[in-house]
Amino acid sequence: MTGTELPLLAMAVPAVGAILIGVFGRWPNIRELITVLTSVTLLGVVLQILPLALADDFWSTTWTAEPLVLLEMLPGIPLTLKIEPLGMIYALIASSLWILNSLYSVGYMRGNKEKHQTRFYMCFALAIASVMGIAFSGNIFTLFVFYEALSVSTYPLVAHKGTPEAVRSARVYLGILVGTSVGLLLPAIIATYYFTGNLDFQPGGVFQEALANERIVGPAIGVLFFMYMYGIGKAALMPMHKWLPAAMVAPTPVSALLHAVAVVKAGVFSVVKVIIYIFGTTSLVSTGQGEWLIYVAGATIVIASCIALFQDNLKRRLAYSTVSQLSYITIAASLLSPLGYMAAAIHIAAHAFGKITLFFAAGSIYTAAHKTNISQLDGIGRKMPWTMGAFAIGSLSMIGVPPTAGFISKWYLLSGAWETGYTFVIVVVLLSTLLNAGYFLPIVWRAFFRAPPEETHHASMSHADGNFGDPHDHGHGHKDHGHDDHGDHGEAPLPIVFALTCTAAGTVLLFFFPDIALGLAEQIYRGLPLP
Amino acid sequence: MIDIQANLPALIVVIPLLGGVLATFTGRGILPWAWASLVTGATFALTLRMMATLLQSGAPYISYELGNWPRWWGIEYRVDLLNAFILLVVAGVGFITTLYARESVNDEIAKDRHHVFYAVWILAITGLLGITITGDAFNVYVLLEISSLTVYALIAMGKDRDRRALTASLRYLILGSVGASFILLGIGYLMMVTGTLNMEDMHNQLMRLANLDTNRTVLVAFAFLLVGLSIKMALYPLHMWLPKAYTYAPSAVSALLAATATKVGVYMAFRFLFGIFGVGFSFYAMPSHLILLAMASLGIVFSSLAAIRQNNAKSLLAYSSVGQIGYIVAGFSLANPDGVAGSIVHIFNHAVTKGGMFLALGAVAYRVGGTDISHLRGLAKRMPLTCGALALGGLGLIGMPLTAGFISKWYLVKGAMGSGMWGLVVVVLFGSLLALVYVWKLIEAMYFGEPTGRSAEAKEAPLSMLIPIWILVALSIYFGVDATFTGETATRAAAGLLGGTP
Amino acid sequence: MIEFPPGLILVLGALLLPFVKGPVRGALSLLLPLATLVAVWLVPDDANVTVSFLQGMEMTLVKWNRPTAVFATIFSLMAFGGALFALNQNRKVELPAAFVYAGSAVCVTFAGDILSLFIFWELMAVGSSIVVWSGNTEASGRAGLRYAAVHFLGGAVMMAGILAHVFALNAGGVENPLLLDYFAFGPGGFDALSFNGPGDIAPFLILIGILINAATPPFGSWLADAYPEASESGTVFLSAFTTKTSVYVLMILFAGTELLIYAGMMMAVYGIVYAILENDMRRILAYSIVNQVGFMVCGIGIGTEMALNGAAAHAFAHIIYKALLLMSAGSVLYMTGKRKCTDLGGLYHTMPITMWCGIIGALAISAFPWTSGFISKSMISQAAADNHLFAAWMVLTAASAGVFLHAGIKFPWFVFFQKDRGLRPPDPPWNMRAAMIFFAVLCVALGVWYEPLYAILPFPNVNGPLYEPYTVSHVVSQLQLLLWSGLAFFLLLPVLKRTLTITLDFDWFYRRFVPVLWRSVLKPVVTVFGWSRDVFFIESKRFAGAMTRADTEAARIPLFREWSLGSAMVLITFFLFVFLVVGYTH
Amino acid sequence: MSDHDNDTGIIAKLRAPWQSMLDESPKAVRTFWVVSLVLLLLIAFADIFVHHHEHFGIDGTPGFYSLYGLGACVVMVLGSKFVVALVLKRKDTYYDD
Repeated sequence: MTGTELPLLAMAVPAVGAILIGVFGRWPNIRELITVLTSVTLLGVVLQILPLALADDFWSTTWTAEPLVLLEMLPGIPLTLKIEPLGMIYALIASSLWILNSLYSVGYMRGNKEKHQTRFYMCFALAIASVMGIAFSGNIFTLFVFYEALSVSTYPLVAHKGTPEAVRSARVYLGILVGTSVGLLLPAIIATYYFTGNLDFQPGGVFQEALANERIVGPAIGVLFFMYMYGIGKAALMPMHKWLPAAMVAPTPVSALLHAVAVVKAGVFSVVKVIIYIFGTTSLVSTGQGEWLIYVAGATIVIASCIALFQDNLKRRLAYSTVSQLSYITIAASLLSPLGYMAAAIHIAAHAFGKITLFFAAGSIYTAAHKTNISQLDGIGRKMPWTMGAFAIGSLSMIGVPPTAGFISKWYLLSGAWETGYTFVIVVVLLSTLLNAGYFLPIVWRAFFRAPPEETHHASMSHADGNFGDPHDHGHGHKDHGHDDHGDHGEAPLPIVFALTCTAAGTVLLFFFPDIALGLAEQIYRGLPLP
Repeated sequence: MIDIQANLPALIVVIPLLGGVLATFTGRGILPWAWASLVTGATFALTLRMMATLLQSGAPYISYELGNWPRWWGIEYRVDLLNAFILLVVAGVGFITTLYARESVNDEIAKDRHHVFYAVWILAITGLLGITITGDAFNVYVLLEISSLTVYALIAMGKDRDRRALTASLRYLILGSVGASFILLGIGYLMMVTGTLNMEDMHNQLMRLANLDTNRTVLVAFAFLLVGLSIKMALYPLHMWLPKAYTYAPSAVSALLAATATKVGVYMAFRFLFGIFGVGFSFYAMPSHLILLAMASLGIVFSSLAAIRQNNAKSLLAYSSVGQIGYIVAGFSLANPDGVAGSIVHIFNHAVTKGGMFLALGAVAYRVGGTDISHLRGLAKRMPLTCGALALGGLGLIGMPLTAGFISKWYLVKGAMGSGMWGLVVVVLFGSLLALVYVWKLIEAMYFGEPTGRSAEAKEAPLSMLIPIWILVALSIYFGVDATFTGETATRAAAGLLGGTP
Repeated sequence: MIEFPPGLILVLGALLLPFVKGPVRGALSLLLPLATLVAVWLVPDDANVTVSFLQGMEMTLVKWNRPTAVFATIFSLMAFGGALFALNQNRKVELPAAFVYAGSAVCVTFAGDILSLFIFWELMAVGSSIVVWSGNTEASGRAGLRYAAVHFLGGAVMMAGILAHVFALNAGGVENPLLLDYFAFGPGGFDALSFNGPGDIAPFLILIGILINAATPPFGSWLADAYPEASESGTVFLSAFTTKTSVYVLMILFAGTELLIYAGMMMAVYGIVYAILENDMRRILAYSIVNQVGFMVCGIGIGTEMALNGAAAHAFAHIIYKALLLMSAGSVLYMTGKRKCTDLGGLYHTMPITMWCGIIGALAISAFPWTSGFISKSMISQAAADNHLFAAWMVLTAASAGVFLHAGIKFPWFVFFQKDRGLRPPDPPWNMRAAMIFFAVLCVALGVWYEPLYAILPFPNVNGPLYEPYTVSHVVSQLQLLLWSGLAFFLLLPVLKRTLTITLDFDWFYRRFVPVLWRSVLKPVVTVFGWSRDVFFIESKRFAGAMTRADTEAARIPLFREWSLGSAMVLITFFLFVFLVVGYTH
Repeated sequence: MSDHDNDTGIIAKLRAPWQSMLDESPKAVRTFWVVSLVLLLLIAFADIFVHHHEHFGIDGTPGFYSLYGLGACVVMVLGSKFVVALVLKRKDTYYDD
């Protein structure tokens, strides 16, 4: 067994899961059990693939083996699946976090009595199947196909509530994502095929030959690069970021896994993949057409952070933070240096763990306290210490403080910046550190150190730290809506607290044990053609 | 017993012709439908066999002389890869829509006219098949009239549901007749110059003309034909007959028309522009491709916009069809292999996609009593399979990957790039985005709206409707996933057209 | 044998604290620092505990550097004193945070490589920010946010510098570029730099990162901003670690860097000037931290063995007496709830223990003979004199006098004597008194029995004592200096009249200038931009509506109207005409 | 906050900060001053007997430390109060607005 067929299995597991969920939709317990089982199975499959991607002789064996052809869509344009280290990181993150997210979803969807839960779980599984397709795609065309599948399968999740606002936001979501991908990415792919006759991902890119025999010239590379970068709207490079805040109307598990991990990571993953495996370092460096991306991504980091500073809605603030953090990955990749690529790969993992924790916390607050705005969060950490503790850890990871995963990616990003000599990137990272601290820490402070509204009358300075609430003490949040504003609540349901505790722990563990992520990142590094 | 294999081309026309005539004697009840199904089914089988024969023989074309008259005197039926493919589409869609028609026709047309309906129905299909198979220019006109007149009648039969079908039919009749007479005039002028009605002969004679490019008769013929064909294939802005006709026709008729009628118009354009006038004249000597491209581009943009404005799902799809014709015309106007192949493949892809969608709307009308957007609201809960088909078909219209529509777009964009027509690339992709908008109007209504009135109690469509709907939708997905057959056939057919063989 | 960083006892132990209550918690909070202290001394001399990190990099978690012993010991001791002082306060978050903070500081002193040093350095910032927040007031919240932002920014600057240097070392083919030895810039490595590559800017970035933590102006305004806002016990913790860890790191990396002499001189004078103008008693003490750290920084800049010993010893002594002073101030605050000198006075009536401990601390900070300050501070002046650094010596000497003025007399005078405000609070609870007495005893004990401290200094000499503080000349000259500056204080008392004012510092830039800049320049620009964007979107929406919706008034565009048959015929004719014309004219 | 000093004479100004303690025990204050001044003179004249090791010349001068301590403090206080404060002093509610 060479393992090349495993990616197909990785795609099939959630797809089959989706069907089963649909079949057993009437029985919530079975349906949700299937979701969880599917996610566990998927992780099992992905873990089977991992050793192949980490193997020392990966580039000479697994990579050179014939790719798994799903089908030949058009003559000469097959849909292929292939194992690749960067995709491995992405698949691993998505599949492992899906387990926690499934648990979380159960708590959240039941806790908030959401409708259409079968559709929700089905689309979720389909989205994960698409994610696996993206992660293991063997050529840019396959990636595009699953990229679109992901857009479509997540649309019902964004529009889930069916309110006019949800539908409108979902329109923006789909409009921008499909608009950019059809309007820019697709023609870019077709043009790539037109110029090179080759759409396969390969280290060093596909353009070298065309450049050498002058079938394509530098400026054309530049135009194509632009089309790719903005065509991948999921990377939320400004000004194509509007869909991300719009998508926040979705139920929180969706925001958490999809809009912190799966969908946005599909975007930046594609960006990195295109840079490394379609354009290749040499083509971009020799033509000098990729440099603008550094400045655009840098501007995105800073501007999105500035916008985040002024958001009072928690999920919106997180969304703008995501916009900013995604551009960390983009800027790292656009440095076009091996260390930059490593930084990009690692930040995909690091940001995933941190941001999903933050979103889980936001959803936990919503479930337990029905609060969505930061200004309502005074003193909430005393009632929900686990939630807000996790939130604090996630925040530190965003700022890049040890011992959290964010530190490691910042480490590599700065290394890459020095390697290439872009002082601009250094300045951006410093500024962004400041801004991240500026918009995350006030939330943590409010939650833990500000007296909750009803306690202001008899706040005592020295006993204001509150008790560590019992995570089991919940379940009354819905019966007495009249008291919600008075904070008569404890922690969120157990599955939620469990999930967010796990991701927060993951954020810290990734700092101490980054070996897998680093190993895969180094594998990318090893595959690059020697200069 | 006649030799089926030897007389295949003739049988493809003769069987439905006779079948159509005989249908008037089938009386009431289920019989007319059963007969029609039998006839169209047999015809479809014949076209399949035709295709198989052609592919097996490896010959560029199969020629059949009716009554064994030499072709320059008599009528020649000629089947090459292109029209075998179109025949397959017409007969296939004809058969499937016939299967579908039973419940829908029961519902929409008075019981005492069913035998008439099916007779006209079969004859319409016959006309379309005939246009496609014949190699004789005048025969084209004759069959065109047959198909046109029958279609007028079919549309008018929508009056039982909505009186406006009559005016729509009249409108089509007037404009269609103008188009047909323009075509007749064009053919006439051509005969004056060449002295023949056989297409291949005509081409050869024209090529022999020393002053072809400046010959005024040829030019006038060209102009008349182009305008006439544009009307027939509903190229923007000469599409004025189409939206109302599609909207008010009986459900099955809308599907049949959308899938086949305009496509046969396009096929005629292929034959005349590529086959008779030749690529050199049509696209290099005359700058007609620029005009066609302009019309197509405007059509893509404006009829898509118009589609977005519609509040009736059927007129929405009708306007969308005008836009899709724009893609097809734009493709062959490029006159390069990818473009023409895109055009041909889109004839097929659009036929199955749009056919499926119209059928699904028919099912909606059958259960809910109308096809307004308000009827569709929240319907996905009540009629999940129908709505699912509509949604999948919609994705095909947008050109989402893994649907047939994407394949067409791939070829078209590649063709446009090959000709350096970057503007067309933009238009095609912009059209996709507009398609996204109007398709999403349907999807939002179906999946995220709250049902009212009859929609709230609607049941899933009957199986006899669902199966045909899903056959077409499944085809549109299958040929999006594995487009090797359609893609290669289209590419080869395109090579044939560009090579100049009629 | 200890095979892990002793500081981890505190860091990890801190995580247990939230889960225990009552006496167990109290016992744990006192035992953890003591265990750390013991562990520090159990680390074998040749310890070299390494772990691999980040694929192929090696972190040295435990290693004795020259100043490790002094700093690790005092940090552990300080954690104990602070915990004792905080024992009755029962703050759920503050103590664990303070322990993480203290423990990380201990870990920094044992770090043998730059990465682990930096990691604990950042962890300190986390812990200390929480300690500031534990003041639980609006002001402490805001100050804590500013504090955290400055420190995380400083950390990032330092990290950028570290990576620049690592990059340069990697390019030079160095085996393990994280080792602290490669980062010892010192006089040779730092002063002779050119700006050619990233490696050259590295020391500057690292230095800025450290100086931010050392509260060197203009980077240092966070200190006086945040420390006085923390809780009574919080300030005590805060006073000890951040700046002194910076001193430690400066000593390791930048010993002998001339720039630091001037930085130190500036800090010494700055601290005095601002303290003189200050009204808040804890802020007076906060400024005096800057002043005292200035002595240490200056010593590090001088860089001789004597100077470094002096800096280390002074850090040791300083932590004790500064904590003592802040405990005293904290006790006053705890019992009266007042922190401004204008509200205080006359407390000697009822708070004798607090008063006497405060006075002992004040004498120690002023380096009176037989107090801990005397045996440490003078080493630095001595080093300056030995190296003929006239300006440095003059400034340090003047600053010594100034310290007595602003911290040695001003603080006790205005708080405990001066005008009686009628406040009659008793001495604070037993644990606070115990903590104060413990540190007061230490202050005096060190002043008298200084040999054990001298023995653990970075350069404990081999041939007899390195420095002899108690010469007649030294005692006399010090007494002259201090007593006459005391005279100056009492003569100038009318001028020193306390006012309800604050003094602007560099934090003005981010507390005032940036907000004003935002309000008056950037926000209008953003508003106009947003406004034009809104107009654009509204107009495009209207346009899109007109194009896509049939039911709006604006939507009745002729383009979409249903054509009449007549116009259709005209159109057909038109196209026929077009084709004909094209045909004829091509 | 004023210390209710209505008198403007120099003696009155010097007395003002002590007023509260003078009210309580004037004797203690007087003793404090007398002892302090004696001590100051004694320690200043100790230079006659003690030789300071000089590094820069000036530090060996008798009375140097006394005068330097006094002078440096006067300069620093006056400099702070009349130069620095002029530019940087603000009401203590400055940042709260």
